[in-house]
Amino acid sequence: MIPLSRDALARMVALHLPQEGFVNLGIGAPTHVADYLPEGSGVILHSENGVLNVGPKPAAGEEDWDLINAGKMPISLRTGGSYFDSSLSFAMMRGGHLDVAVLGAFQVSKAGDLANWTTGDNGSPPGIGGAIDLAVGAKSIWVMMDHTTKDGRSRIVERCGYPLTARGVVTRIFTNLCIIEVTEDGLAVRALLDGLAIEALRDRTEAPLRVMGDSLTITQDGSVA
Amino acid sequence: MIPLSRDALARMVALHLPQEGFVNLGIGAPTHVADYLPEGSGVILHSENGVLNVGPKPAAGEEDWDLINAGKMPISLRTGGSYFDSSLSFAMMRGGHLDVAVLGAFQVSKAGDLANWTTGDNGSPPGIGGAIDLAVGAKSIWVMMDHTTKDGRSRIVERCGYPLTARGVVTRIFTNLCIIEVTEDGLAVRALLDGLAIEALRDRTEAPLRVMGDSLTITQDGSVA
Amino acid sequence: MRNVVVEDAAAAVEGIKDGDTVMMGGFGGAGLPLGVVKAVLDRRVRDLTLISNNAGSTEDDLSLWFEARIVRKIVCSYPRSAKQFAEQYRAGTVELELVPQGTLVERIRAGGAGLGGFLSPVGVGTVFADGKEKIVVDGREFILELPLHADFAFVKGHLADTLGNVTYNKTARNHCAVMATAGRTVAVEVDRVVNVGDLDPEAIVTPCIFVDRVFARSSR
Amino acid sequence: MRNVVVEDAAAAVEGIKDGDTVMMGGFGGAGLPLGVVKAVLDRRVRDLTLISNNAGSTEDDLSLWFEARIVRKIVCSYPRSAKQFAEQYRAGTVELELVPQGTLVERIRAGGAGLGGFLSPVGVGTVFADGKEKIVVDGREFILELPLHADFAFVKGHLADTLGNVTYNKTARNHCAVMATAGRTVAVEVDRVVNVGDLDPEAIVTPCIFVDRVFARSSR
Repeated sequence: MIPLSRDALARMVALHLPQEGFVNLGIGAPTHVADYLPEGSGVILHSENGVLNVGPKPAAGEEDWDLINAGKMPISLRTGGSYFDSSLSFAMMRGGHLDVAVLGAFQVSKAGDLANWTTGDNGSPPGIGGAIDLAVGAKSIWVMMDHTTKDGRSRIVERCGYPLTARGVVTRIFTNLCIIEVTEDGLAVRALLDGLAIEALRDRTEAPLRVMGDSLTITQDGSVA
Repeated sequence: MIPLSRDALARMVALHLPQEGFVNLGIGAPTHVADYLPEGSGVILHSENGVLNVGPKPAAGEEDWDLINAGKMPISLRTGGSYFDSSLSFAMMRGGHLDVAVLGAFQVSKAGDLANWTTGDNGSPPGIGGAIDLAVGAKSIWVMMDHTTKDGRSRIVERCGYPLTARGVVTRIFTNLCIIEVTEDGLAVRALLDGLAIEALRDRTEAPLRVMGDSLTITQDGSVA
Repeated sequence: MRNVVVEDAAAAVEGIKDGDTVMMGGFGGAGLPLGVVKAVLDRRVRDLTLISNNAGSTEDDLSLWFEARIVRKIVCSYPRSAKQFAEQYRAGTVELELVPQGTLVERIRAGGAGLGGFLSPVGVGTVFADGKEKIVVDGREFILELPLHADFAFVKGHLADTLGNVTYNKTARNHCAVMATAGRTVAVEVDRVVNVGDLDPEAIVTPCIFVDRVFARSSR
Repeated sequence: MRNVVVEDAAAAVEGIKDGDTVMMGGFGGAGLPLGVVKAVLDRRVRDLTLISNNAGSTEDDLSLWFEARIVRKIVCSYPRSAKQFAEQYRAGTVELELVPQGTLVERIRAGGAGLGGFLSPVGVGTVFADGKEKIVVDGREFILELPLHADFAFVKGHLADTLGNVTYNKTARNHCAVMATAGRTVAVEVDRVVNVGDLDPEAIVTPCIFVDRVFARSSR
């Protein structure tokens, strides 16, 4: 069993986004989901620094440093896009106007608590940015992350050890091994990587997992069937 | 002694507005102040429904009912004007960005309390509009009104009998008889209508009045010297 | 691609029901979606809570709603010169919550922006403070004002593209831009529907994320 | 007629003094008034409180202020990738007030709009709630967040007319539009100063009432 590549994970998330939904992809790894949106998905991407209908990265040499995303990377604007100030941008986020936010995380708890802004260690200055506004405000919070840390510890935990971003907000977790729904009855595996036994997944997961009756299989390219 | 006409009163107020100041003229009588702004005053008029740099009333037949002032009367826009939504408009008002608001009033107390939204009588529905936001927010609140009611009672009172708009906000009162400054030591007459004795003014004024050392004389056309 | 254009005012008010809370844009006639006024009347709903700066006048406007007695309560800053409303107000058949205009706008904005309320200096020491929580910050007293939400927000725009991006015309922008953020369903009556790409991205006032339905005002 | 155009960045920062609170627009480099960054350095002021989304990077930006040690405290949402700031943070020579970005913007807006604060759902149950008043409305807990004001707000616009009306360029609008409402003195660095009448009244983002000084960015 080979865990999903970053690209396949991004593709798996992209295939799940609601048709014509308003979506924020945070910063870092989740922004690559944009590269895998199916033709005609109609998904409209928001970036917190004040732009709706984010388009692809411009060609080298075509960058406009007044046109960037929340990760401070150059972007383009799709036809029908708009610019606005941060106050209106965060009204969209905090006010529940986004359908989905896809965020990275250090840890997610079985109750859907999210820890994604600091590991609390060392003397580096912390940064919170807009992650917390998204976590509190978007209608659905999806987390996209590796299932375990580099040294093999579960990121899906009984209780977050790292400082929280928000309590009980995560609704779905996409990892390089599975898709998990956060339900009132705890965590439920909706899809599992082809070749991975549920017991092997449980071995890598601190929080208890149940399997949904109609659970699906994830193939190596991030497709789910 | 003939009290100032409405036009002369409006002219007197206009002559006092600060050069290049940002001014709101409320609704009703104070809006006529706009007709008497001296050439080159540079005063920029704000109207609470979302416009800065209000120009004169358009010619008959030229009215645009999407371009009105807070009194719902057709206006024009001067070059350099701008439109904005009510939220930004009231941020200007409440946030202390206007230099002067000129408001009508039923009563002003010796402490600068303002009563200008309802006489509290009868069964008519009350209306408050934006008067209260101006009264709380503008840097200087000037009142422009007849000195007495139609039946001769003073509008400048010990204590407002009508429901208050705001406490202690009025800084200057322009009436058809005088100009009064509201100071920490009470009301001080800054200018008096030509031919009117101070004792005659006191007879028409419930609140105590002192006279400023360098008090001026108002002529029939609203000039002050 | 997303397309929120609906055929007419009737389609724009689809789903409105007895007891709903409805925001109506406009300051006087500017910004009032008049097609919506009539379409709501046609739906024969009752007991609406109306959030609007005005209560109509004597003309072909929100006064029709009071004449038809479909409003149970109005949240409003300036319900003056409103003959039909005044009659019902005197008869005690409609409830009025009078709110200073800036506070009204800000409460709507708070609703749209997901805030739990705000501290206002407006109304301190007046009847507008009655029954509200007072909070002192740095020795200054403020009133805690709470957000307003609505089942429907209906506003009048100038142009809209088919995605739902909206511009306004002159002072008709007024309360419309804020109300468009605060309705569970937001419908915009416009002068003209244009193609995606026809609006300047810098000049769009209401981005399409807030807008559920758009229709062109009938020229009749 | 009003004319707020000043010659250069040095004139735009005139009057700034030790201990002042300064808002700096920008999200990364977009919206950062770079001429102002350098002009403030030239004034040799100290002990500034800086309100800004970022703390510079390793480039020619706010990191210069940390290198020159003129900032006593920064109120900021994302002071990451900021080498000079990080060094001083570790050395304990600069104070950090970390504020979620939406809360930062809203606190600045509250300052400009004359509000005493607002109730935010953001940060409830986290360290961002520590030491703040909690207020429950309709059974939901909120944090009372207080307004931010500044002696100076410096932002980067695209075009300004001589009256002081301002437009922005693309995502460089970000925090600039709100900061321009919240400084006692507001100065705007723009790409170009235009004549009164050259800006579309519908597309002006910051009306001139908020703006005290405007200057054109030097092309050097």
